[in-house]
Amino acid sequence: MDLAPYLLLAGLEGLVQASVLMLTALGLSLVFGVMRVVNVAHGEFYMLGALIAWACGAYIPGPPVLGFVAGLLVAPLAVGALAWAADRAVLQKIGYNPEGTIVSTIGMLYILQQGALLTFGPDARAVDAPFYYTIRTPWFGYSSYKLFTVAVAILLVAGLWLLMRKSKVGLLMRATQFDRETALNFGIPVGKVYSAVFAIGAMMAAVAGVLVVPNQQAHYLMGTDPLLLSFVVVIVGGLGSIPGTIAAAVLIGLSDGLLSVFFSPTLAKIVSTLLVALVLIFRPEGLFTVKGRRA
Amino acid sequence: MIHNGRLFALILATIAVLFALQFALSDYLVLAATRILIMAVFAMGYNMLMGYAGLLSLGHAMFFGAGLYAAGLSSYYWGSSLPVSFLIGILASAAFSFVIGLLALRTTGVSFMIVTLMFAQAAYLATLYFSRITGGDQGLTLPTDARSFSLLGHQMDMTSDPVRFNLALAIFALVLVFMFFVTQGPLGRLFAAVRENEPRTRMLGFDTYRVRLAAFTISGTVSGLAGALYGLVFGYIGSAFAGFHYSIEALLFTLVGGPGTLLGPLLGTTVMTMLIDRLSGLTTAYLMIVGVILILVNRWFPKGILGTIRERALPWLK
Amino acid sequence: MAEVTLLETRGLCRQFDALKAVDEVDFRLREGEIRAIIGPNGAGKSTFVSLLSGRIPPSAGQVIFAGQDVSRLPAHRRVRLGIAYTFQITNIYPSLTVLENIEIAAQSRLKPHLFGGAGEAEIRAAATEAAEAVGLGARLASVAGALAYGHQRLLEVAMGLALKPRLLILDEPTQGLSDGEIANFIEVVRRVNREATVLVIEHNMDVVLALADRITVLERGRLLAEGTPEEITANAAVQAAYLGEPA
Amino acid sequence: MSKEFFGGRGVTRRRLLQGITSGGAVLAAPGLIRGAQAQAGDAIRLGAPFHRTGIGASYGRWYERTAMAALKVINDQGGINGLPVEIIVEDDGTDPKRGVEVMEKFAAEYKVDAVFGHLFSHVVAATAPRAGELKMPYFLCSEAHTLASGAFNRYCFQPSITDVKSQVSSMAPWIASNLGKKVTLIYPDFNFGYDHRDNMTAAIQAQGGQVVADIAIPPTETSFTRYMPRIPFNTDVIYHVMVGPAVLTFVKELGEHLGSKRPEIFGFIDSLEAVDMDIPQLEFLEGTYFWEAMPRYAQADQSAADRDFRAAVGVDGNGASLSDPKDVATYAHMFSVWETLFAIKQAMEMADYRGPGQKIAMMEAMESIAGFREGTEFPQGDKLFNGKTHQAFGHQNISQVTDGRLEVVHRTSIEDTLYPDECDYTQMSF
Repeated sequence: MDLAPYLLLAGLEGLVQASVLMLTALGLSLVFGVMRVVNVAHGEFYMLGALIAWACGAYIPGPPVLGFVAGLLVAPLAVGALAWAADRAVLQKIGYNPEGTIVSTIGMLYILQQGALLTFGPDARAVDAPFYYTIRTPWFGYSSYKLFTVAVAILLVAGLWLLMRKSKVGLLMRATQFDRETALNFGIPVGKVYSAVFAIGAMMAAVAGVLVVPNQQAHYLMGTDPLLLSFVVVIVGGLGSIPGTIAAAVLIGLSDGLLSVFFSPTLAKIVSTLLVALVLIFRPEGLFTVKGRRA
Repeated sequence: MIHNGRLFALILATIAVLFALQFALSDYLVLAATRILIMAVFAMGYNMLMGYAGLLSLGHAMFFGAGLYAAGLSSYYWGSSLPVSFLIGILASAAFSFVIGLLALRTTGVSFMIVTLMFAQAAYLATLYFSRITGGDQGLTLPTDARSFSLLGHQMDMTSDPVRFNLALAIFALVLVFMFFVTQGPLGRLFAAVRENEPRTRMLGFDTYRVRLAAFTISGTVSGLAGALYGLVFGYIGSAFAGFHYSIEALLFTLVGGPGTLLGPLLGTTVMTMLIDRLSGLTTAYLMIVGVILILVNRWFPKGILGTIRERALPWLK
Repeated sequence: MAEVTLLETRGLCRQFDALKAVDEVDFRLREGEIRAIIGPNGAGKSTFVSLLSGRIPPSAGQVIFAGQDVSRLPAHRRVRLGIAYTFQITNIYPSLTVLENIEIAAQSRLKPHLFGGAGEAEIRAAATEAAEAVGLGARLASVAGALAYGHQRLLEVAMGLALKPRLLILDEPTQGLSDGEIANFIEVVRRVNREATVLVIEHNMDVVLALADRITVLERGRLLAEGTPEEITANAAVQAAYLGEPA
Repeated sequence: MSKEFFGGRGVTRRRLLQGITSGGAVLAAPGLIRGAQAQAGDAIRLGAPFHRTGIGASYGRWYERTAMAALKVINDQGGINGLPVEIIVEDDGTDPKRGVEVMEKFAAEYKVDAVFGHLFSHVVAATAPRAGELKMPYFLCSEAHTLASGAFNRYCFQPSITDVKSQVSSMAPWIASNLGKKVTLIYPDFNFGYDHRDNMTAAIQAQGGQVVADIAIPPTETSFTRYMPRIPFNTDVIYHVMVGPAVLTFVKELGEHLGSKRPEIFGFIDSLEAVDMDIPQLEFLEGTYFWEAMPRYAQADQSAADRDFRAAVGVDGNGASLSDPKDVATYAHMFSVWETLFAIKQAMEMADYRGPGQKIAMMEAMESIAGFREGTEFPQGDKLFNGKTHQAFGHQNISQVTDGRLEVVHRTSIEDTLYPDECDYTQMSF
């Protein structure tokens, strides 16, 4: 195959990956930005979203579109509620101590993973795409659903942006992010804001899971990979910075696709994880953040 | 001069009891104890950094893996004798942890956790990437002639259960005594100083970066020693041992037993290993129980079992 | 007796964005004296001593200690040369005992490197001695965080003493102490002065007048005046500065 | 939190709670103190370390069901040498370290007579040396060539499933003469995949064919589209073998990428074990070929043994669970558990085995077996057993996807699977 279609394909794949990554990473970034919590269980919320989407598809009769739409509604609500409860029951109780939260979210990771195994079983679960149409180029075929996920991801990110900028909830979140003590003094219910942020972060991951599951199968171990990649994105983009996260998601998504054209994907992954470590060591404010602003 | 005599006596007593256990325990528990001792060495290495120097790493599997691979590969490809392979494992993990420490210690707190996590992930992926050498995911089974060695004229057969147990115990005891002298002496005092108040320690004239680097290197080396020991005692090396799960095990064992206590890692490793061992026959959800314990310990006993005892009753239990 | 200059700064500057916290300060400290630095709030006193101790790097200028240019040395290296610094806000190891706190300082002097140096017994003896010098000899086994505030300040000084510095910088040491504690404190500083030069930032003029051989006045980052206590109390510019912005 | 999580599945929660409460009892149970141990001679005990959790869990579940079905048959027939047979199952988490621990538990605590049922090759590679050291007969239901290559020890046997080397070399002649001579290999980037690559490359070259591209995919991968452009246009046959939870994604993306102008496709069913073929994403597989050790779909000429086997395990004619047609079995592998149990039975009967003291006699009996006859005990078919390499060799099937079912189009002879011995375990001491 010539290089041009090769690159076109890699570019398309990169775009799809970038859009899913954008959702999961924004959830992680939001939680870190507002709460200063590194949520290691984030990938498991993504996995739960995918499994719930499968359950909706499998148990709701009718065309696959119905199951898909149901999944798109049920998964974020259920996962959001679970995350809300987890925040109240676990994170709040340890006062959001940064190291303690990491250990506790690792605990959540194991609980959610094993819970999914017990509930949904070990098999990879395939989900029908809501529509099934392959776009044919002269060289290869490409799933139209994948392009649809890109569109949905962009819509959702725009929605999050509106929520953060225009709504009262967003204002409360930004105020809390800016200064927790002052927010408390102004009578902002910081505890509730935290729970809401944790839930919204988890919902972003769950939606990403729903979107991705017609492309990849739902499986109880599927959360690890997006977690690590989201880490990469959030750190390269600057911890807690939303525009930086979006930029980094596109960069990492595209470069991962393009890099693996020329190198072994394992090598590409080694390089990208090392990149994260080195960014944190030598440029902890991220690659896209203006220096001087508190990361 | 021995600084904390009571603790030293307790350590000697623990070693004596462990030695005696092999005559009291069932066959299986002796085997289990062998594994526990090796993993406890790993946790002790981890505890050096987390408990004593106050740096929480999420990537110690890379050092365990470094020792495991350096020892195992030298035995597999060069046919080096077991003691030589063991030494190679220790030296390799010392060099590796020194280099990683040089970089990672430029960060602290959450950044340090993520940096160590990322380095470990890269190391894990490297074991897969170089699978032509490492055997990758499937790993390598060490040849049968690498299962015995002669020590001072005695033939040590690694397939014999008592030999395995006593070898593991001897190395565990050496590491424990080494740890005692490191943590209860001037170096340990410096580790406590950077843990409790790093800026103040700098203003007392110490290059705290170097102090941390010392803690990091000792920690990584001891973890690597455990990895080398595991690989040689069990005759298998594989990338699973460099995976995230093993970093978490070291953290879990230390956290349960008591970070910053000499015997905490042994206690934590014993409790968790036996718990998982008993539960796995009953339920597939034993990892879920691990998760619950992580959350509960973190909530109610952030200082672990021995740490809580030290706080309430025995301040010398360090 | 010939005057020996222990510490000197030349054109020392430190800027934070637009603010010049320390502005072209030329300063000289004689070996053996007790020098007080006073000035209204925001005069740059703390920044100035932080530049001396190396906690923050200068924007321009030099710090010369015992004839050696230390401007580029990190703080911990300056400590080893003999500049000890005690913090404005109590800065100890709260979960360790009094003895352990001081032992860390003593170790810095007696066993400066990770390997070699003095043994444990010697370190312990030195720490005990420093504790007794400030009157904490009876509280060696107490956990530092549980001490009364005044005792914590003394512990700070003991840690400084255990370093056996040539220059001891005390940043507002009497803040929050009772009158009785202050009197004791003055005694301790006088005793320290037998072996070390002392540079003290102080708001309490009674303490300044009781202790200082000479006084340096800073205002808005610049050196306003310098002289004996008598000269300074008589100085019109100093009075204006203080009246303009009462301390 | 966990309460909410399990809200919909009362059964699971109850089982979990039972597990926890009985946990205390077991911790205090005998067997932990020296001297207390299971009484030998009252039953035959077999240790079964299955992959209940971890990446092998899909297989482990069916291995366990198959083992229990075979156990029932054996005990209904009166056990082995008049002794009842017990199977003790432990989860190894598909983890090498846990695999070793479980092996030690079987050997020293349960003091079983033999251990069987490991599948994933990294777990096998870690456990095999320990089995030899603990002097525990260890029966693999894996496929890896590691055993027959001589890397293990005399205690390890693989009496039912044919190893990868044989599977591959027996496929090559048929592929080269029926599908084409320019082959692109797609395989996982670790030893299991290398076994396929090396053996296939050699075998296809021996047929006058050529490997035009070989694409190794790392096991951590979850999306595969970007590998697809590496498939050269002049490829006649794509040969794929993938394992792990992401395999379905792989097959689906392969189909999407190639469209209707696709070359011939030959895959190992490992790529689709436990996956329902009759889903829209897999329509493109129609007309492609698969290796199967045992045909998942009941064939027109189904043997009585296959019918009995399905009924006993609870699998329908489509290879799915009788109670849930969406729950598809790992049919091409799980027969090995069944057959292994009967092989053990046969060896024990030959040695008149009554307890652990006769392990060596039992293993020597196993080494003396030349093969097994097709029947209820060996439903997959006749097989030869090589006592020197401890490896069995059986018929292999090539099936074509026809109307969403796999129909066998070729069944190799056993001779096609043979290769010169690479080791002789009988020269080793026990």
